[in-house]
Amino acid sequence: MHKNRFTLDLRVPGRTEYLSLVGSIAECVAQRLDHYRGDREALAFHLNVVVTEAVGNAIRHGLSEHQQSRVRLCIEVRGDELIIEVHDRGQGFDLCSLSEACPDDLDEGGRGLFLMRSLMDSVSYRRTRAGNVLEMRKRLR
Amino acid sequence: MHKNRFTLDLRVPGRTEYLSLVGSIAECVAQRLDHYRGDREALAFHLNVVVTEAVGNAIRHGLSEHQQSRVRLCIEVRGDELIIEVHDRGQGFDLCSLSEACPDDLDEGGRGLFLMRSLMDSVSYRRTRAGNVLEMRKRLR
Amino acid sequence: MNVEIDQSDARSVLRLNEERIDAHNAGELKNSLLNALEDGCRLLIVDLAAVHFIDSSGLGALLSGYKNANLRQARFVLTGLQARVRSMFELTRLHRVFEIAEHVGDVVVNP
Amino acid sequence: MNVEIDQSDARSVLRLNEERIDAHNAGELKNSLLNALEDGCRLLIVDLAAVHFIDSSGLGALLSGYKNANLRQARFVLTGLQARVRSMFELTRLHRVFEIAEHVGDVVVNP
Ligand SMILES: Nc1ncnc2c1ncn2[C@@H]1O[C@H](COP(=O)(O)OP(=O)(O)O)[C@@H](O)[C@H]1O
Ligand SMILES: Nc1ncnc2c1ncn2[C@@H]1O[C@H](COP(=O)(O)OP(=O)(O)O)[C@@H](O)[C@H]1O
Repeated sequence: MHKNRFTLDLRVPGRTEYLSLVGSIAECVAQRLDHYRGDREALAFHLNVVVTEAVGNAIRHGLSEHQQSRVRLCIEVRGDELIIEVHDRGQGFDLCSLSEACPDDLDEGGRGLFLMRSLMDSVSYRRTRAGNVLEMRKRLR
Repeated sequence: MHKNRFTLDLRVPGRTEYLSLVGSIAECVAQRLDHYRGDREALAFHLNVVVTEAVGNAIRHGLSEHQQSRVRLCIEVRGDELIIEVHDRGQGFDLCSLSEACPDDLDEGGRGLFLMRSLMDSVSYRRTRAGNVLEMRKRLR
Repeated sequence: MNVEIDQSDARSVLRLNEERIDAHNAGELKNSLLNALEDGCRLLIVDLAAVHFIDSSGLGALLSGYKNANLRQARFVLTGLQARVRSMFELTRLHRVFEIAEHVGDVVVNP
Repeated sequence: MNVEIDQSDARSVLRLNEERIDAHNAGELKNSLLNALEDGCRLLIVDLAAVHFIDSSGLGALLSGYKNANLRQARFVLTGLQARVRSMFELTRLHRVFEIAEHVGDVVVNP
């Protein structure tokens, strides 16, 4: 795969049965980053996790009733940076108001964003006119 | 994966370095067709082949200079039918004028469509205002 | 969700025959765990040996089982964690919450 | 394209260290084959043992090597075909065109 450029733009129906597919597509991408010097198996697993969490959130929290319920996932490599975007069309939420800490031991929910923040270098969420975008970045060393 | 419905809509840059990725995504899809009773390994391999050939043709023959050079691949399962579409924006060609026979032993090219026709139940190519679409179908038994 | 339950007086073993636990099947996992506990078992061993991947909703389902077991004063033990699955417990620090054993056979029934 | 060439008086062995041959690297494969033949070898063995996947452009590159070898009256032999790769030769009937042997060691040098 070309050293410094890669983009993939994927749309799947907003249903949880697609999570395993998007997760394994993310793994495929990591396996093909020929120039990545780190542990490619670990990277593949981590991308599977963060994509599963982010697309899962877009499905659970981010679907609008008016729009066709599809989720858009973009994976891009620019130079040594990996950028993952998950687009949703829901109400959106305020990422900054969520604590960055690990949820309490016995909370059943709330570990998705914690995992994304732990495994990626940065996570942001922005509302645009065309919908909301969760963006995760990671420097590939 | 849900028994009778599945859709995936993928856009990648029109460069041959993406062929291995689209091929392995097609394999992922086949591996996840839980309800397919046939040989899933063989199906996965055959989808890898036909997607590689069709996307390869869209890249080699079907890119327009004016458009952003991306290739769109859709994979859909409807009932027991698998439908693969590859969209291009080039000049197009007349599929019917191509012989269905296997090319001569020593011809270096011309085996892509022969393989697609051999491994799928039907192959068609249509020009639309928005571009051209190669469509391949296969009944999943 | 493909689960296999092996019940005896002393313990129930719930074997999860799924490669992947995520938001698609975590709800079913939660229900399977509650059903097993409602049957009145004193020790529920959940064997994850077949599981390659678990996401946060899968962890949440296991936590729900764990809390329900606590309420009923039943013991709840996880076994067979593969490396990737174990790392998810470690990342979320849940390895300190759950009782985890290597194999089903390692769980001493009346400690 | 990662190829390894092992040359002796009697034969050259070109080992293809690529899992996949498709339109992305078929052109390079074609050039590697032509270079090996231009070096004047009488028998070129192309070992595909590492190759999991080959598409029509990969087959075309091998055909180009085969034809070039014929022109030079050199022998051209393929070895190490995995099941999927072999099935591509069979689907396109090219298994009848190429000389194919199981292992490099099976190729008798002066037949
Ligand atoms: N795409 C989204 N749209 C709207 N709200 C979201 C989205 N993603 C996350 N959230 C909000 O952030 C919270 C925390 O998300 P997360 O850490 O993934 O845990 P969980 O989804 O298990 O609650 C969610 O409960 C939800 O309120
Ligand atoms: N997407 C396409 N756009 C334009 N022409 C095409 C396209 N796909 C195939 N063709 C034409 O059909 C011919 C046969 O294609 P194929 O059997 O795949 O063999 P090859 O690509 O090796 O020539 C090509 O040479 C080309 O002229």
